[in-house]
Amino acid sequence: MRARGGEAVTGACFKGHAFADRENRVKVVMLACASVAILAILLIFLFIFRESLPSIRELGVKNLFFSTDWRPNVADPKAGHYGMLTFIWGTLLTTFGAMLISTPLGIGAAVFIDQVAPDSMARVVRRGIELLAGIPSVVIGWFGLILLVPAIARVTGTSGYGVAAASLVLVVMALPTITTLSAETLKSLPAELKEASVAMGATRWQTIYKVLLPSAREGLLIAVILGMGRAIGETMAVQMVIGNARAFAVSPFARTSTLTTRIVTDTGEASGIFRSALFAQALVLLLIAMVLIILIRVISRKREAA
Amino acid sequence: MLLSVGCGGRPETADDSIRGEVKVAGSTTVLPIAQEAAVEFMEANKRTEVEVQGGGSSAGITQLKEEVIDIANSSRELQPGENDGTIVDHKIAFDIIAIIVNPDLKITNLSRKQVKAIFTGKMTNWKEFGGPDREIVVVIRDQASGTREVFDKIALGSTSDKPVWCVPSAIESASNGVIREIVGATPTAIGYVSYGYVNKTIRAVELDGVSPTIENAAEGRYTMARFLHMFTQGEAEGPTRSYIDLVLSDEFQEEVVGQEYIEVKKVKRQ
Amino acid sequence: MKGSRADKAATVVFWALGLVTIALLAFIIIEILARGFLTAINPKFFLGKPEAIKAGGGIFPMIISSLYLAALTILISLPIAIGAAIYMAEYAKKGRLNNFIRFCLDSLATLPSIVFGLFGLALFVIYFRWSYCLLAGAFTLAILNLPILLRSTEEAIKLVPNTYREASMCLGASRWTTIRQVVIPTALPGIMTSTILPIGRIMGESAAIVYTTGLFIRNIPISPFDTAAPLAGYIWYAQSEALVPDYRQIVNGGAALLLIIVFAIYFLARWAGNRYQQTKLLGPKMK
Amino acid sequence: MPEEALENKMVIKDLSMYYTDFKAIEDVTFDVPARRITALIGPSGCGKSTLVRCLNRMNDLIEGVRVEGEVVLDSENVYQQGFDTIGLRRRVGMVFQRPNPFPKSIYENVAYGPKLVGIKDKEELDFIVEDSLKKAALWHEVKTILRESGQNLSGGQQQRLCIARVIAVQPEVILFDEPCSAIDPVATQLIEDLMAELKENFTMVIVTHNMQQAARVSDFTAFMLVQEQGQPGRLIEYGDTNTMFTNPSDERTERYITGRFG
Repeated sequence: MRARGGEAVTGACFKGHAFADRENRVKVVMLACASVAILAILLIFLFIFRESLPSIRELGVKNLFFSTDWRPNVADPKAGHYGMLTFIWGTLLTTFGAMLISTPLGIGAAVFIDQVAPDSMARVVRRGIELLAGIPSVVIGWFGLILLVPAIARVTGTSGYGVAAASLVLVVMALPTITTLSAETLKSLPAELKEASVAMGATRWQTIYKVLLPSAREGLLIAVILGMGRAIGETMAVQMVIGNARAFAVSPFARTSTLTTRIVTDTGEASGIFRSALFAQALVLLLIAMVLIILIRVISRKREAA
Repeated sequence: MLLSVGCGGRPETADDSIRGEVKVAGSTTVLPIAQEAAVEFMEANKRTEVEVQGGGSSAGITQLKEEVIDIANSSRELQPGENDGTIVDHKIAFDIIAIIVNPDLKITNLSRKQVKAIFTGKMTNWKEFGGPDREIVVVIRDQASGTREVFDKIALGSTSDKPVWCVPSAIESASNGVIREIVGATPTAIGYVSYGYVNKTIRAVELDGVSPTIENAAEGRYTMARFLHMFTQGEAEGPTRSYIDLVLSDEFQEEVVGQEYIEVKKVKRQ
Repeated sequence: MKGSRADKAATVVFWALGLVTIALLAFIIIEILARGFLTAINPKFFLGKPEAIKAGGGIFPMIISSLYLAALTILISLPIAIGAAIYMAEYAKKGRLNNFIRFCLDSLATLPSIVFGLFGLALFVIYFRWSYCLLAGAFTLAILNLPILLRSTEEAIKLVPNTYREASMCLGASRWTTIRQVVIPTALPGIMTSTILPIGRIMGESAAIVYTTGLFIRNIPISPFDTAAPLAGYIWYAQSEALVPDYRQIVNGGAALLLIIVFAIYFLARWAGNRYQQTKLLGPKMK
Repeated sequence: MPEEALENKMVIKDLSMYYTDFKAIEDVTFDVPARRITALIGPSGCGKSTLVRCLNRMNDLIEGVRVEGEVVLDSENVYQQGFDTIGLRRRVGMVFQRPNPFPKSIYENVAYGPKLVGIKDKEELDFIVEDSLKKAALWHEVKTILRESGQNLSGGQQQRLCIARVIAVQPEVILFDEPCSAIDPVATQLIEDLMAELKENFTMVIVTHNMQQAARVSDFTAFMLVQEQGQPGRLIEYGDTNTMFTNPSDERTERYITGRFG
């Protein structure tokens, strides 16, 4: 027995270098898999930028990004005008409208889940929020189109399509993100925090308002920013209810477009510089997303430091 | 990427001699005709596959030039920039563009001037036409639409040098069907569709007292009308040729095209 | 007492906010199912061939497209996700590279799906000349889903008790042997479970696929290079083009069916997750 | 046990270990005699588990760990450049605090190690599995359920399975890291008996916080202690177990084994 064991050991020793070699090869393969994420982001940047370059070069930054003059020409793309400011504004406006509702609603629901609701009820709401997050955007868009738009039309006497309908649809998209992340943040707060406050004679509301929400500030902010990211990026649901006009929206019931809806509506028929201008809109979306990501990184670093 | 691998057979030859794939895309106005023809064609020629998609006239022409498809359906003429001399035009029908409003609006006739004022946003309230005190909701087609181009040209006086644009708040729709839907569902809406899409959910209004009918258009009284086209890259060959021949056949023109459009040969003006 | 009155009011408000979310969900589900459920479960509809312009079309090729697309996407992204997750969980050391990979993953997770769609159009459809096809959509969605899949796979791997790794190493196994023989088999049920949820997301995705897979087909796609029309994309197409007279019914039915599919996948994932948790995560059973 | 001259299987010389900047153990020196049981005792946190993991370089797996000094196995320093750690761990096996059978069958658990060195022959594997389980005093309990999951066994059985798993690779040294802390007294008794039997073939090191256990099973004992919070663990006393428990030379050892702290 001993001899065999000895043999085995020498075998293993002999194979030591082969092992090390294989180990390194495997590690390189795994690293390559992980690097797909880097590669993907670089490729996305590269291709979106490459495709938008002709329009930037041809039209100039001012006419492309800071003009509201959107008069594309499908047959002769060079003859068109491709200012996207109207749609950047549309994106900001619809997102702002959505955040106005979904922020208090989402954080409120998170407080409800974490602090107020009995366990069984909290579970129901949590599952409900997860289901809400799973509803495909075309389904929410269709819901908006057949119910929200006519309702808004009836109440306001407008066509029903427009910023308000888009914002309401976006509330449904952003709400799960904000609620889930806020609830996680609240849950991660140390229990002593609440106990200390209650021990000092604070009521539940005072504890939530004066202790819990302020201590969770950074986490809640991140939740809202990620919710915002969802709202800015949402495409189909908004496209179905916003009215697809090229007017610069000034009223909540104005029909307009967002960056995403313009892209999805026009890409199928655009070519040349027209298509390039749509890629430039995607580039703006990409940059907005990057800004949000960096913002979140800064905030979470601040939170860790604190 | 010409996918048609036909062997140059004519439609009269035996079934099996025509085989291959025909890809068709473009105008949604032409789509019903193209689709119906595809069904008949595939029934007659079992070894063929015709794939018809929408997308709009311009998209079709672009795809044809990129050789992604074999036939581009179009509801407008080729623009000067688009024709490099290799594209062949097959006129397959004549079509009317009807201006439609929601039936709730008590409006039956509009002058050409009024139409222009409404669609360009100079007049924005139905009050000015004796209607309710409500915003006019203008519904138009997307940029790739041939119908839109013809409408802009004839109704608004748009030219390629001096384009006239519809009011910015106009809702852009991807097809005739959607315009009809929105106009039908919105009490204050006005739009335009190909004649084939007119039905009871909306009302087609008269233009300068002339109603949009096949007779009026065929005889030149109703002027907002245009040919519908199938474009091919070079002369059509193989199954593509046979397919277009079927569309142009007297039988098909009479039974299908004649239902909602005007047969090509009946049109007096060019 | 003033404090207690405010407290009571706040409690009422929070209950209201919590219930609003549930009501919203219930409202959407009821409205969508009420309109489309009967159509959705009609075999003529879900097993039928779609019509381009006539009434009475079905959506069978669309369902097949969705399933095919989901399968391809998982096939492409799962090996990469597992490899990357192994790297992140087993090999990666804290440092710049690790940080940068995380940053890229976060960025991928935050980019709007329409940006992925345009990227897929530019790279796969146009640059690679694949034209609109399942594979173009699958690659696009594989990238879109990488962060989620990687995170859940990584979590499943991290749940494997560290003492398993130590025991294996102490028996003379190399790191890779340990991963292959012990870590992956132990984490596999967890990895499989965490793959279910992204399938739901793939089935519901539309913005990323309209310009990669295609929007309308009449025949079932066979090859990965065939044009396809996943259900979610087709629903959007059907309502935005309204070419068929009965498009409302088709969209109602399609939306209801999609909702049912996505929810079924969600509950399947939950069920599998619970089962997995009960059998594996409680660790070795003690008698 | 027949008297024989003591030879040292392992020699630990001036061993220090750091977690990044923190020094966990300092200048530990002692011998591990062949075919004897050496116990490492001390209050929790004194670094005894950390030390035992230095003996087969398990600490290499933790990021930021650095080791100074020598661990000599059969006259070779295991920390020398290019030393084959995989071979080392095969020669110096380990049994852990909590039983950790893989989520595989009992058979596969034991056959895992032999398979790693390429033993594929079914009969040979069968023999090794049976032999190892017998040596671990588990064979009669599991011989009919070899294909069932090792995790379905009781805690004590699982720990013996882990011992069988180690025996199957024919190590020279077996390290026990508090092997009985998670199992009941009856099972503990079984394992202690087992260790006494294994002494014939294996050199063993056992980490334990249970002084009675150290007194019962070990031949030599090393006592470790952290003087003050934040300081590294140091070896206070090393010697023959009997001597140490009856007549410790260091006052701190005496205080510990008489239960005054720890």
